[in-house]
Amino acid sequence: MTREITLSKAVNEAIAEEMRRDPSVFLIGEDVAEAGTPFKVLSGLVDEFGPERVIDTPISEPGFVGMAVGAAMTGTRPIVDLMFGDFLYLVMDQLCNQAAKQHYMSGGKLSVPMVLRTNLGATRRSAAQHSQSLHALVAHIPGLKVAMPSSAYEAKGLMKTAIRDDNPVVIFEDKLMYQDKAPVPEEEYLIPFGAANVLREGRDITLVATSSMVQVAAKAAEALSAEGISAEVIDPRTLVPFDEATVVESVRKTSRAIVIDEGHRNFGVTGEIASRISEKAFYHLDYPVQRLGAMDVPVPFSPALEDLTVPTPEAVAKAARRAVRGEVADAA
Amino acid sequence: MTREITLSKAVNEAIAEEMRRDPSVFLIGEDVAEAGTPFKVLSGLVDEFGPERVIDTPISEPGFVGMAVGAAMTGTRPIVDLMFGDFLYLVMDQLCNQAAKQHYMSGGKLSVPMVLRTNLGATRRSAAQHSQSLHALVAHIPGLKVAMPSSAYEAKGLMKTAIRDDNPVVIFEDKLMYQDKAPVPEEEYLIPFGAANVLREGRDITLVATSSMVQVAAKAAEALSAEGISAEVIDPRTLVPFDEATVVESVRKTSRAIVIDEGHRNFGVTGEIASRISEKAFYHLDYPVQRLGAMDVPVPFSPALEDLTVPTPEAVAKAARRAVRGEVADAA
Amino acid sequence: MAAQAAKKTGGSRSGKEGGAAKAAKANTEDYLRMYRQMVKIRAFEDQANQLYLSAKMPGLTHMYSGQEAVAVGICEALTDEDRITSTHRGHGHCVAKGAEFRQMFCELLGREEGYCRGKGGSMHIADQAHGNLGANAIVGGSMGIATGAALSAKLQGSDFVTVCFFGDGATAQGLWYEVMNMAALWKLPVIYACENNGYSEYTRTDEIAAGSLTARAEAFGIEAHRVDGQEVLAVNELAQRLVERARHGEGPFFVELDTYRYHGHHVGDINRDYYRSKDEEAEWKERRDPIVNFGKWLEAEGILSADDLVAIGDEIRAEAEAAVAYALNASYPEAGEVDMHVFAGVDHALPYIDGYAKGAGA
Amino acid sequence: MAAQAAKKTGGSRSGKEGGAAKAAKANTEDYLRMYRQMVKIRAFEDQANQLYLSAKMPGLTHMYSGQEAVAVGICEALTDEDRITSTHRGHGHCVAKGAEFRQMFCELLGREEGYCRGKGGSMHIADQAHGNLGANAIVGGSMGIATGAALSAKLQGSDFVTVCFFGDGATAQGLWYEVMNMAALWKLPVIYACENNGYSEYTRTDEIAAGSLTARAEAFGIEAHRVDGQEVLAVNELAQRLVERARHGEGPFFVELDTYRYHGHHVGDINRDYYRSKDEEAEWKERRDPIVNFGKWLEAEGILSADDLVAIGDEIRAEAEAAVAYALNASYPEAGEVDMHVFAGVDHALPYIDGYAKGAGA
Ligand SMILES: Cc1ncc(C[n+]2csc(CCOP(=O)(O)OP(=O)(O)O)c2C)c(N)n1
Ligand SMILES: Cc1ncc(C[n+]2csc(CCOP(=O)(O)OP(=O)(O)O)c2C)c(N)n1
Ligand SMILES: [Mg+2]
Ligand SMILES: [Mg+2]
Repeated sequence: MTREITLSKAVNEAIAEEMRRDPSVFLIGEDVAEAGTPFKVLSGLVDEFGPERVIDTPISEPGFVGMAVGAAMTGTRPIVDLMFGDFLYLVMDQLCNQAAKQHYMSGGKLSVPMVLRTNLGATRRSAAQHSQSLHALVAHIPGLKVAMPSSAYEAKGLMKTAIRDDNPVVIFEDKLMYQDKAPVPEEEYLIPFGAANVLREGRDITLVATSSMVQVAAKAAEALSAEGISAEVIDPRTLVPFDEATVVESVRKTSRAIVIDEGHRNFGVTGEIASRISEKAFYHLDYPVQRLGAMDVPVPFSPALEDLTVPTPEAVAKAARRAVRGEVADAA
Repeated sequence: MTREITLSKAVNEAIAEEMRRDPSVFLIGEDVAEAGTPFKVLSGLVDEFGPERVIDTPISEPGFVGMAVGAAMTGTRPIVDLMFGDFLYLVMDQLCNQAAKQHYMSGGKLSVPMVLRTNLGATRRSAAQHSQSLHALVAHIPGLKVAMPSSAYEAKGLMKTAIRDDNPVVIFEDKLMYQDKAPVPEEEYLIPFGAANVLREGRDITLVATSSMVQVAAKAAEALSAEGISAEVIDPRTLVPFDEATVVESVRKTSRAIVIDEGHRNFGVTGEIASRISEKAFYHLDYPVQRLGAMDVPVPFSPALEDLTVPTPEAVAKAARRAVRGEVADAA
Repeated sequence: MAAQAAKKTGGSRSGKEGGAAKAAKANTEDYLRMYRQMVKIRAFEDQANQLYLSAKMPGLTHMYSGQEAVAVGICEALTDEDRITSTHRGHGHCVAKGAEFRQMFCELLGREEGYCRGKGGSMHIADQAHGNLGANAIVGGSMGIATGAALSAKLQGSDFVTVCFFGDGATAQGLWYEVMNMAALWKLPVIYACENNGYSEYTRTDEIAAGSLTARAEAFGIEAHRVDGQEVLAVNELAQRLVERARHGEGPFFVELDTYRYHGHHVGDINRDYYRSKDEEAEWKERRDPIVNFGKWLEAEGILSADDLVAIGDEIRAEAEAAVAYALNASYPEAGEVDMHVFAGVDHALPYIDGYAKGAGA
Repeated sequence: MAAQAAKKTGGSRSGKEGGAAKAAKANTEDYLRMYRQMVKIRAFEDQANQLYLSAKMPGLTHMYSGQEAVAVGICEALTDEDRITSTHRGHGHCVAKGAEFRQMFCELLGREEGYCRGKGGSMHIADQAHGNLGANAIVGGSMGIATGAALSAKLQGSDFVTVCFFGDGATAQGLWYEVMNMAALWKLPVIYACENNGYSEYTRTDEIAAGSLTARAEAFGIEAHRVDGQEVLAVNELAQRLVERARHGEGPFFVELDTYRYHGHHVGDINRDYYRSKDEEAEWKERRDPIVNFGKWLEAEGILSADDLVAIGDEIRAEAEAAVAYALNASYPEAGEVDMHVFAGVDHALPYIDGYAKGAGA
């Protein structure tokens, strides 16, 4: 049985199911209990699991992330709620120096089965410190796995996999998508890490898109199909591990690719994916791999400016058209 | 007049000259005064400028970086010493949420003329938390400039430019290179940001290398030249801004490129540079752009393992040979 | 009135100060300005909330209503040279430090004439000309900035003082302890002003804060005070003393100000019974409103009549409405501005970062 | 001897405790083990320093010599189920918590038989089996881990206690205040043990620390104690009491232990006159050495003879030498191990991150 539920509900279900299954799983973060987070994603969990397993913290991000690391090292499985992805900067030491490296530094003796769930996405008029998409930072650090759900279905399946993983996993949810509904089975399912999803098959160009950008790419593909351009849309679902084979395979077939991600473009996720494609599908490429990321400026507050900074279906379609037509592209 | 001085001395001179020139410049960090830092880079400065301008702090990285931001916003020009690049994680909020965005968020009214100097580089047997090269993280954040000196000459010229810049600049020095000498003019000079240095001209392949990897690339080029392969070596000197034109120009000429950087390879600096090359020199490339970065593992302590994790001249030469010979490269 | 509400805390030294209840500012003009400033803040927030409710406001914003005596009592003790750092709940600090309605509303609505050309918005509003170093969307995020400004004053031999405003919830950020230590070591002219409104977002702060806030400051050797934040004269009297002392090298100081926010955590936080009661809200609004109470006192002292009070309210409300009307018609920044002001000295960031445009010093 | 050196600090409550100077552990075996453990730490460090001086040690390392009574006094009050977190100066904690010389030296020399297969080295040595959650190269970096372990104990209904070791310098990290707050709120079974050796690297800590350390903990409502860290029985007596109380839900606690490091900040810090005097070093070594003094007391009490003391020293030194010889000949990990243990459940990380190998749960 499949019903339509919101991404928010999907996350809530995933966590509830895993907390029922495994008593060592607990939630910790700011306003996660009665308030259920500002986005209400966790509403109701405290009623079922009590304040011992749904723990409201002071506004001490480094502190409670550090504590989650220690808890994870000693028999429990914390899910940490980091209210905004922008606060990652505050917890980088605990996440990247402590959590990510424990297993390796101890030669495999200690492990840190924790999930850090946070979010990304601009255009909520929340300005520069509440609109960032910072997944590139953590994807760069060995020892962390990074998941990027693009719909309610992915949000649930990836969250459950994350909670069962014995490593630190960072999950980025798209704030703008919490109320978006998608079909989600009632039966239990997990989505393995490192398995990209081909949302739509196509012949002419491959659109590789992450998280918030998957719907953008899908819309662009829809528009393009009306013009006779057949775009394949791939959602890698996880950045670490990254399903290189599926992406490369696709581009070898289509000969063209655009990578779309909501993080800043410069030194971000698109560079990695594009360069993997350019290297591994080199002899098949008819056109330089194109990249669309958030504009390389702090996110502006003004709606008039903010909307200019994120990739849109139109921008993707335009880039795709140019690529398929083979318009000369590498003039500096 | 040019004499040979160490990179350490070059940094020291740059800072001393700028502190003499501009009384608003001051130094702040742990053990910067009498101790002159653990690497002794700042030795003697406190004698000339006194403890008011060479300020020893408690072990409070977020605190003193935050204070530098506030000091920079109100009329002074701090140079912050961050003892190890690995501690960047601790100061990311102050650097990326506060310093980087002030000018933009205030519509140009506030500015943050500060320099954060820190280091990178493995193989000192310092293990996972004292050996990271984390420049990719800050290069991703709009509002920060990022300089990567590759010798004493660059270290001095880039530092002086950084101190005079009205923006937050992060400079990464290579710990392993502090005692390396290079010719440095006695006369004052500055090195502009965004101007790559072509260390060595070549016809067959372009080696783009940053910081610690510039010498590695140069050594590889030397070895290759003995085999009749002519490699061009380019040091971008700054990641932000990045001198795309010089790099692309070179690759359009040589038709092949390898990007070498000591940060982790995955989602790091090499992806950005390689994808810029692949895009902008697309029609000129004879071979997929290759990337060499630090291995995607936490830096191991054991010498037997650590040395395997960083790019070597041999690895670069090997990749170059394959590229020049055109060995089929894109098998997954 | 309640100047004696200010007390210095800590060990045996604690006790009432300034018990003589003498008015903090000796002349009528000062009272009037404080009253007007508080009314201005309230009027600003009422309009801002209206803008939200009528869906004309981009995003969310955090109302300062109820806390006016804190911002005004403190900022009236400061000069334009003195600096403040502000918070996500920052409109009050901004007005109190001298900002104009028009540019503030323009900023809240993302217009080019805003203090930050619409780029900052409510959570980053700054007013450099009056020494407001800006609101901050990171809880506690400005504690370093404020302390650094104070260091800068010391290094330059300037005598400006910096006040760091933050909430009770922000005391959970480790940064505060790091900078207090340095401020204490180096005797920096900074005053940490903690507006204790009892809540950290949707949680009572006493459920997430152990021990005592004043003791935390005192542990670093910092003189700590606690004052009724609803009494503008008490706040102002204490602020004047501490600012003066900080200016003469006797800082840093910590002040905890007991206060209350009338609205939800932000304008959208309407159904909040689950974390605080309507009775509690009513109690504060009806008995401890800083504007009403100060108005009554002014009347009792014969400084203003009831009619005067009404007239001031009307006048300022009209001003606020006019500013809103202006801002709603003001223009947005041009698209071309989107990559400007990323770097000082660089016109457009996008070509610059690709190395195709040179910037100052680079 | 000086069990009375332990005192509880804070306000009027301060004063000598356990004034009756009754021995902390009632039987000889315990004394002997404590003595031997201290000698073991010293012997380990002497060998490690020797390895550095003879250029056989990869990198640098931080000597624990001088601080032995702290690690031993505390760890002797713990079981194998109890956890500790350690620091960059961590060999002492590791030995005291039960680790073996061989695996420790192998780790310091990067050999496969080391506790961490040579991947961690001196600054990350961990010994999971004895509850040592690991050294840490980030000053203060393990404060979160220790507090989280205590939370975990509480959530699981386990009764293990966690001791968080850190230096005086580490008290400048904001993290400490964040986790103390939570530990106090939730009454977690964690003991913060601050080894105050007077120095933060090359700087006297009193030049960079304002106020009082015990007051900082007390401000969060945490009971704080200060004890002479050179007196193993005093430390142990206090530790036993606090561990017991923490186990029964009366934690958290803070303990400041006055101690001294005999060597430089690390083995390479040889010329250190510019930050501390030879006289000061001599004073501590000659008059306050924890091993010598405890040895004298054992002799005075008739528990051991002078010859016994020498014999113990010789025996342990021989053990250490043998372990070093063993480690020097032990093998390095194979090259193929370099990308193992990055992820639990994944054999080799490199193919895994590229999506070419599946790992457990993924
Ligand atoms: C570092 C950080 N954590 C969490 C938040 C989300 N947040 C915004 S305001 C707030 C509560 C702040 O409480 P307090 O400091 O008392 O200020 P008040 O809102 O009461 O004025 C929280 C948790 C944030 N903006 N920054
Ligand atoms: C976050 C961080 N900052 C700085 C350092 C460099 N460092 C290593 S040990 C040390 C001094 C620590 O002093 P203390 O905590 O008193 O420990 P001790 O060395 O005296 O045992 C410093 C500054 C570090 N490793 N981590
Ligand atoms: Mg509050
Ligand atoms: Mg110390």
